[in-house]
Amino acid sequence: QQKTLYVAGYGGSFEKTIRDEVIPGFEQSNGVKVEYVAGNSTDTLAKLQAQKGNQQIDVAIVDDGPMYQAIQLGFCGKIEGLPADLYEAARFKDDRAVGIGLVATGLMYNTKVFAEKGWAPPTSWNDLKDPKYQKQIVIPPINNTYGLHTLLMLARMNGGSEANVDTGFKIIKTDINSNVLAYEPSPGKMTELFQSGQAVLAVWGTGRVQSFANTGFPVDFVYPKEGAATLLTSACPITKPNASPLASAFIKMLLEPKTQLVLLKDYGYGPVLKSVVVPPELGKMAPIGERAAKLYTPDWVIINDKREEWTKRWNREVER
Amino acid sequence: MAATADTRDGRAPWALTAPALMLFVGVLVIPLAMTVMLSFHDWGQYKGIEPVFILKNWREIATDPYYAEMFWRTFRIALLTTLITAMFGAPEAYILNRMSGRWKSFFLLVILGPLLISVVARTLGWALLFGGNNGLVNKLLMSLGLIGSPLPFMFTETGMVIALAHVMMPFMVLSVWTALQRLDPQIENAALSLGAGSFTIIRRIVLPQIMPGVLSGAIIVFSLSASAFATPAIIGGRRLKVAATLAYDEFLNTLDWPLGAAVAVLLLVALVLIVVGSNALIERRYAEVFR
Amino acid sequence: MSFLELDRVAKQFGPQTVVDDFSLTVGKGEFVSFLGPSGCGKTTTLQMIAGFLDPSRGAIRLEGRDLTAMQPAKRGLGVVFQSYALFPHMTAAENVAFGLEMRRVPRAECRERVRAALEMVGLAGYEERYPRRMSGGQQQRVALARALVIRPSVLLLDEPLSNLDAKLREDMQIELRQIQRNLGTTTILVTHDQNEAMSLSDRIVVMNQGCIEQIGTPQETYERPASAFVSQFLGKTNDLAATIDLSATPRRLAAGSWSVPAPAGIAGPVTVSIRPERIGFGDAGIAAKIVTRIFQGNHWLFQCESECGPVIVIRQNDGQPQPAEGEAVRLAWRPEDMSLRGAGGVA
Amino acid sequence: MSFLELDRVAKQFGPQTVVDDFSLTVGKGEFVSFLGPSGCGKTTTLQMIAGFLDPSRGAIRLEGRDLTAMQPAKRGLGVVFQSYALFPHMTAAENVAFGLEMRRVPRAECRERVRAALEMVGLAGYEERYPRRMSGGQQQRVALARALVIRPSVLLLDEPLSNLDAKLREDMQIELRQIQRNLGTTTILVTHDQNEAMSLSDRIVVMNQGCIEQIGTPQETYERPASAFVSQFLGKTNDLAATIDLSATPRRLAAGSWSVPAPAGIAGPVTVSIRPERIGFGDAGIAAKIVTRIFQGNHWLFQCESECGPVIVIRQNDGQPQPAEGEAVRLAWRPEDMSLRGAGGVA
Amino acid sequence: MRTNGPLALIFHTIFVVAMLAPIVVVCLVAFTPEGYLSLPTTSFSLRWFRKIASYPEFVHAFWVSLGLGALSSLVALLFAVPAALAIARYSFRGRDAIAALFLSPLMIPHVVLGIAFLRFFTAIGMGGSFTGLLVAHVVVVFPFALRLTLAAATGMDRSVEMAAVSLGAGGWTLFRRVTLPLILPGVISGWALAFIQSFDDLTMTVFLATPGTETLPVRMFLYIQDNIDPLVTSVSASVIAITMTALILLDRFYGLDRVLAGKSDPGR
Ligand SMILES: Nc1ncnc2c1ncn2[C@@H]1O[C@H](COP(=O)(O)OP(=O)(O)OP(=O)(O)O)[C@@H](O)[C@H]1O
Ligand SMILES: Nc1ncnc2c1ncn2[C@@H]1O[C@H](COP(=O)(O)OP(=O)(O)OP(=O)(O)O)[C@@H](O)[C@H]1O
Ligand SMILES: CC(C)C[C@H](N)C(=O)O
Ligand SMILES: [Mg+2]
Ligand SMILES: [Mg+2]
Repeated sequence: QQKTLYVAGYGGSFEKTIRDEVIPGFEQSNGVKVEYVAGNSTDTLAKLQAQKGNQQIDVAIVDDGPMYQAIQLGFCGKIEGLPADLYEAARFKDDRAVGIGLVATGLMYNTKVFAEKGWAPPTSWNDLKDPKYQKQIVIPPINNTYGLHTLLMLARMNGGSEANVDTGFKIIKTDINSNVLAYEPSPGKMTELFQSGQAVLAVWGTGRVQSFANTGFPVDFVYPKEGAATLLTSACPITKPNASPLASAFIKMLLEPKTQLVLLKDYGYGPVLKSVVVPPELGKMAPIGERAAKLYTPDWVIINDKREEWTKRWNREVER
Repeated sequence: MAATADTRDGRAPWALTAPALMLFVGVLVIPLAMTVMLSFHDWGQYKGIEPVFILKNWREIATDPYYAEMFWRTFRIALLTTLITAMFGAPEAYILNRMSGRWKSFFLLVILGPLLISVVARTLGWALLFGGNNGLVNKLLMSLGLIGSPLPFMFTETGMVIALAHVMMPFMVLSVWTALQRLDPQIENAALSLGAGSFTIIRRIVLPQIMPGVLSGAIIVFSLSASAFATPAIIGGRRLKVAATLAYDEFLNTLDWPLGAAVAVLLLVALVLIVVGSNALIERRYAEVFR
Repeated sequence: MSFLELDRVAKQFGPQTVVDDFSLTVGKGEFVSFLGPSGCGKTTTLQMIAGFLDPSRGAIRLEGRDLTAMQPAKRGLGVVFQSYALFPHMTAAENVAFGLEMRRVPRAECRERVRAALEMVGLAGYEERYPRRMSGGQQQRVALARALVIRPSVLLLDEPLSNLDAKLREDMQIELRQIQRNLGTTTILVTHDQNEAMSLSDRIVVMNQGCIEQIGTPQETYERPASAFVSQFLGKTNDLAATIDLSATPRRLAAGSWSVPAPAGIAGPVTVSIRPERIGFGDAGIAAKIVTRIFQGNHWLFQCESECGPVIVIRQNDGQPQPAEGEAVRLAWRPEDMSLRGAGGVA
Repeated sequence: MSFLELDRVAKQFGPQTVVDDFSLTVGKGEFVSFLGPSGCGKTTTLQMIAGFLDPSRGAIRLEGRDLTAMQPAKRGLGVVFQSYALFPHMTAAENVAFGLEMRRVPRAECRERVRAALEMVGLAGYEERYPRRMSGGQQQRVALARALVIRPSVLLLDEPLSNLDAKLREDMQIELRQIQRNLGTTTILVTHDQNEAMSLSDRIVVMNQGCIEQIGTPQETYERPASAFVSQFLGKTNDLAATIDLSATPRRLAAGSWSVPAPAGIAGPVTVSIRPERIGFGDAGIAAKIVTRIFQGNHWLFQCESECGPVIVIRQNDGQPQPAEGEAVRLAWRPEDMSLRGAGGVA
Repeated sequence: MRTNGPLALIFHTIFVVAMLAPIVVVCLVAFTPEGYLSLPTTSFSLRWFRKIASYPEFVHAFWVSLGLGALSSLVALLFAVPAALAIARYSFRGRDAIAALFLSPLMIPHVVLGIAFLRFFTAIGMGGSFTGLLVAHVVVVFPFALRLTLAAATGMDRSVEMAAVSLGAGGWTLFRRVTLPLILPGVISGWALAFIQSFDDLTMTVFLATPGTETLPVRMFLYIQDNIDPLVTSVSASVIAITMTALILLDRFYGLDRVLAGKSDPGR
C-alpha cells in the first residue's frame, strides 16, 4: 500500500514550482504519493488548529510569523539532521522549523508613474510620510510579517525597539496613515491595486516584487537606507501519532542547492545555504551575499510575547 | 381552505419538514453548537484553545465599543443594501415580467450574470471602473468636467454598499419575479379601470401581492450582506471592518477562535432575531397574501 | 348622439381572428347588451372598449376622441370582470373604497358610500371580509359594488350576475337599471342570460363567431330575427320541414296531416319556424305524442314527437291539468305566428 | 338505499357557523340539487362531501363508510368547482386526460375519450388551447368535461353552467341528465338557476343561512313550499294583504274591491300568496294599473300597482296583443291557486 | 396586455447597464495583450485564453465546481421543496423556529462555517472527503432553494390541487403533475441561485476542499496568491461564455421561458 504525504503550502506559482521541480523526484526516490494542499499561511494554520489531534497535513510551509505561532501551539515536530551551512537567520529554536527561502522587506514602487511624475525613487522608510503619496501607499497589516516589519523599522529608526514600539505606532498613526490607501495583506490584491493605478508605493518583500516584475509590470524594489528586515519562508514537519519520517526528508529536499536555485529563479527567494552559488543574472533583487548579510533579523522571542497586544492596538488605533 | 382535512394537518407538516430537519440537525446544528461552545473557551497566544467555560470573550465584546462599532456598521450596510436592492430590483422584476417571453428570459439571465463570475473578478471590474484616477468612469466624468477629483469608491462604505447591492441584486430580482408569476393581470386592469395610475397600481395593488417575494429577497439579501466576507474585505479593506471580516481576522490571522466564534454567534443571533422579527411583522401586516 | 363608437374593430390572437368587423354606436345613457354563444368574442370586445386590449384593426372612440389616446384611468369606466378580479389583499370594504380613494373622495363620504354600496348588493356586515373567505356570489357582488360605487359614466359589465340566485339577480337588475337611469350611465352588459338581456337592454347585440349577427331592441331581435342563427339562439324555436303544394288551388302549405293556405312568393320544400310558446294543444293540428314533460316552475316544457319531427311546446303553469307523458296530442298555432324559410333565407 | 348520507353536519369558520344541522340522504343514481341564496353554504356543503373540508360536527357516509376515513382520491368523485380550478399548465386535452391517466386508462382509449368529452362540451378543436387563452365559458366547459370523462360514481357540480348561454346550457343539461341516467351516477348540483334545478333534479334541497328549509321534488317545493322563504325564493310570488270578514255570511275573504268566499279555520288579517303566472287579466277581479311591461322572450312580465299593493303578472307570449304600460286592468285568479297565511304560518 | 412605458424602459436600460458594466470591463481585460491588468487599447489578444490550457487544474476545478454545484443544489431542492410546502401551508407549532433554522446558513459568515464544518467533519472522521464538501454545500445553499420555493408556494390557488385529488391523484402524482408545475418558477429560480451560490463559494470551500476537490474559485484564489494577472479575467470570461452557450442551446432545444416561467402558457 502506497503511503501519501500531505504537504501544505502556498498556492500559485510557488505551488507550480514545487509540483514541477520537487515532488516528482521525491515521489520517485521515496515510493510515496505527495498531495499538495494549497493555501496561504493563515489558511494552513487554521487547518492545523481545526484538525488538532487528528492532523492530515505532514509538512507545512508558511511565513515565519505564522510559523512561530505554529511552533508555540505545538504543531511542529523536530527536524533531524539539518545541513550545517544554513544561515543562522534561517534556523528556528530547537530546529522545530527551518527557513527555506530568504526575503527582505523593503519598498516597492511603480517606476513608470515615478518617471512620469518626475519623482525620485524612494530611498528611506521615511518616504512613506511624504504627503505627495496621499492615498497611494499600500502597507500590509500587522498580522502579516511585512506590516510587523514596517512597525518595527519605524520604531527602531526613532529610538524604539522590539520591546518598545510606541514610536512606531505613533508615526504610522499621525504621519503615514493619511497616505495609506489600504492595509492589504493579500498579494493578489496588492498587485491589483498597482495594476489599476490606485497605488504607487508599497511595503513588500523581494520575492513578491520579483515575481510581480517578472510579469512585465514596471515595479522595482528598494532596500531602504535604514535597512531592510528579514522574512523567512519556512517549513516544518507536523507532529502527529506515527508521524512519517518522510516529512523531514521532504523538507531537506527543499534545502538542496538545486531546489534553492529553482526557488530563487522562480520566486525570488534568497538561498538559506551559504554554499549555494548564485548565478549573477538571478540575483537582481533577492537578498544574497552582502545584501543578505546586512539584513536586520527581528527578535521573535520578544515579538511573540507582545504580538497579541500589538494586534489589538493596531486594529483599534491604525485601522480605524 | 386546506386541501387535506384539518384533522390530518397535525402530522403532515412534520412529515414534510422531517428530511430537512434531520439534515440540519445532523450536519449543521452540531457544528453550530460546537461553535457556540467554542465562544466560551479561553485562548492564548501560546496555549491555543483551552476548553474551559468562561465568559471572557462575551465580556470583551460587550464592553469594548470597538465591537459595537463593527456591528453597527455591519447592519447599516446590510440595511442600505437591502433597501437599494428592493428599490431597484423589485421594479426591475416587474418590468421584466411584462416583457415578451424571449426578452424576459434573456434579461433575467443578464441579471444573473454578476453571480457567474467570482467575487475577485467582479470587484476587479469595480476597481477598473471607479478605482482612483485611472478608473474608467472617473476618467470619463473628469474629462467631461462633471467632477473635479475622482469619486471615492474603493475603501469607502458607499463603495461597499454599491458593490454588495450589485451582487445581491439577482437574489431580489428572482425572488420578486417568482412572486409575480402568480399575479392575475386582470387585477391590474381592475385597478386601472378604477382610476389608479401606474405608480398607485404598483404601490397599492402589485406590491402587497408580491410581498412574499420581496420579503424572501430582503431576507436573503439582508442576511447575506450582513454575513458577507469577500466583498467587504476587498472593497472596504481592513479599515472598514464588518462583523464577518472581524470574525475572519480572529479566525485566520490571530487564531483566536473563541473570540471569533463569539462574534459569529452574536451575528447569527442578531440576524435571526431581526429576520424572524421582520418576517413575522410583514406576514402579519400582509396576512391575507400569505395564506 | 354617438357617445361610444366602435368602427370596424377587429382583434386577432395570433393567427386566429376572434372579433371581426365590429361596428356599433352607443348613445349616451343607453343600455346595450352583448349576447352570443360562449367563446364568440364578447369579453374580448368589452376588454377592447375598456382599453385593456388593443384592437388589431379599427378604432374605438369615446365622445369622438380616440380611446387609445386616452389613459385607461381617465376614461371614467366602471368594469366588472368575468373573473371578478378582486384585490385579494383587501377586504370587501377596501376593495369598494379603492376607486373612491383614487378620486380623492373625502374620508367620511367615502366610508358612507362604501357602506351604501355594500348594502345595496346585500353585503352589509361583510365589510371586513377578505375575498378568499367569501362565497362565489358574494365575491361577484363585491366586484359589482366596486364598479358601481364610483358612479362611472360608462359601465362595462361582463357577466356580472352569473353566480347569483334568481331573486338576488333580479334585485341587482333593478338596481342596475335604476343607476343607469338616474345617472345616465352608458352601460354595456355581457350576459349569457337572455331574460336579463331582454329585460334590461335598450338594444341587444347578438354576436356569433366574432361577428355581429343583429343589433336591435329586445323585441325586434326576438320577434324578427335577422338570421336563422339569431332565431335559434334567442329563445327556443321549432323548425319543421314542410312543403308548399303548388298543385292545390289556392296553394297550400302542408306538413304531415296538417295544412294551411300558403303565402305567395315561395315554393317547394320550406322550413317552418315556430316558437314553442305559440303552440297550443287542441283538437286540430299536427299529431304528436308527448315524450317528456319538464316542470319549470312558472311554465311547463313539453318535448313532443310529431309527425313532422320533434317539437317543443311551452305552456304557462296556469294550474290547469296538463297533458301527461305518453299522451297523444294535436299541436296547433296561428298562421301569423310562424315564419317560413325556403332553401336559403327567411321568407 | 342510502348511498350518500349526511348526518347532522355542521361547519364553522372561526366563530361563524356556515352550515348547520344538515341531514340528507341521497340514493344511488339520484339527482339532487342545492338551491339557496348566495352565501347560504352550498359550496361549503359540497366541499365537505368532496372531502376538501372537514365537518366541524356530524358525519358524512358514503355507502355506509365514514367519508373522512377514505382518501379523497379513492372516493371516485367527479367535481366541478365554482372557480373551475383548471390546471393552468396543461392544455384543454391534458386537463381532461388527467383523471384518465390517474386511472391508467390505455393511451389510445384515453385519447378517444378525451376527444369525445371535448366534443360533447362543444370544444372540438380546442384540444391544444391553454386555459388562460380560453373564454370564461370555454374554461367552464373544460372543467365539466374533465369531471365527466372519468365516469365517476358521484358527481359534485358547483354552478357548472353559470357562464354558458341558454342554448349551450340546455345541451349540457341534457348531456348531464343522460350521463346520470346511463351510468347511474349519483349527482349533486349546486345552482342558482331554478329552471335548471327543476328540470334536472329528482329532489331539490332548498337552503337558507346554512340550514335546510325544504327537501322535495321540484313540483313539491314549488307548489307546496314549506315556508314563506321557499315560496319567495322559488319563482316569484305575490303576497297580498287581505282580511277575512267574519261579519258577512258566508265569511268572505276580501282585498280591496275583490272578495271571495273564505275558507274555514282562519280569521282576521291574512296574507294571500299567488304565483304571477296564475293571474289573468279579465273583466272582474282587483283593479290595477300596469306600471312596467317587460319583454322576456317567451313571456311578458307585468309590474302592476293594484289596490292591494304591487302585483306582478306573467303572461305567455302567445302573440296576442298585451295590455300596455299605464293601462288599467283587472286581475283575477282561481281560488284554488292562492294560498292563505294568517298572522303566522301557512294555512 | 399592458406593455412597459418609456420610463420603464429607460429604467431598465440603466439597470442592465449598471449590472453589466463591471462584468463587461472584466471580459474586456481578458483580451489584453499585456502581462498585467489593463484594458486593451490598440490590440486584442487571446494569450490569456490560451494560457488557461496550460493550467489543466483550472479545467479540472471547473468540472468539480460544476458537479458540486449541480449536485448540491439538486440535493438541497429535494430537502427544501417539501419543507417549503409545509411552511407555506400549515401553521404548526415551531414553524417560525424551523424556518429560522433553515435560513441560518445565510447568517453565519462562511469563514466560521468553513471552520465549524472542518472541525466537525474531522471529529467524525469525514475530514477531507467529497461527501463532506457536498453536505456542507447542500446546507449552505439550502436557504435559497427554500426561500424561493416558499415565495412561489405561498398564496397558491389550492382548489387546483383539490381538483387533482378529486380526479384520483394522490401523494407523489399530485406533487409531480400539479403542485410542482405550479411552483416551478420558484423551484427553478431557487435551483439557479443555489447552484450559483455553490459555484461561487470561496470562503467556506477553502477549508473543506482537498487536493482533487478544489473548486474553481479556490483555484483562482490560490492562483492569485502571488500575483493577479489577466488569467483571472479570461477564466471568468470563459465561464460566462460557457454559461451563455449552454443557455442558448437550452433555449434552442427546449425554450428558456418554459424553464424559467414554468410550462404554463407563455403568452397569457
Ligand atoms: N374560508 C372562509 N372563511 C370564512 N368564511 C367563509 C369562508 N368560505 C366561505 N365563507 C362564508 O361562508 C358562507 C357560505 O359560503 P359558501 O361558499 O358555501 O356559499 P354558497 O352558498 O356557495 O354561495 P354562492 O352561491 O355565492 O357561491 C358565506 O357567507 C361565506 O362568506
Ligand atoms: N389570450 C388569448 N389567446 C388566444 N385566444 C384567445 C385568448 N383569449 C380568448 N381567446 C379566444 O377568443 C375567443 C373569444 O373569447 P372571449 O373571451 O371574448 O369569449 P366570450 O364571448 O367572452 O365567451 P364566454 O361567454 O365563454 O366568456 C374564444 O374562442 C377564445 O378561445
Ligand atoms: C453573495 C456572495 C457572492 C457574497 C460573497 N461571498 C461576498 O462575500 O461578497
Ligand atoms: Mg367571456
Ligand atoms: Mg358557492
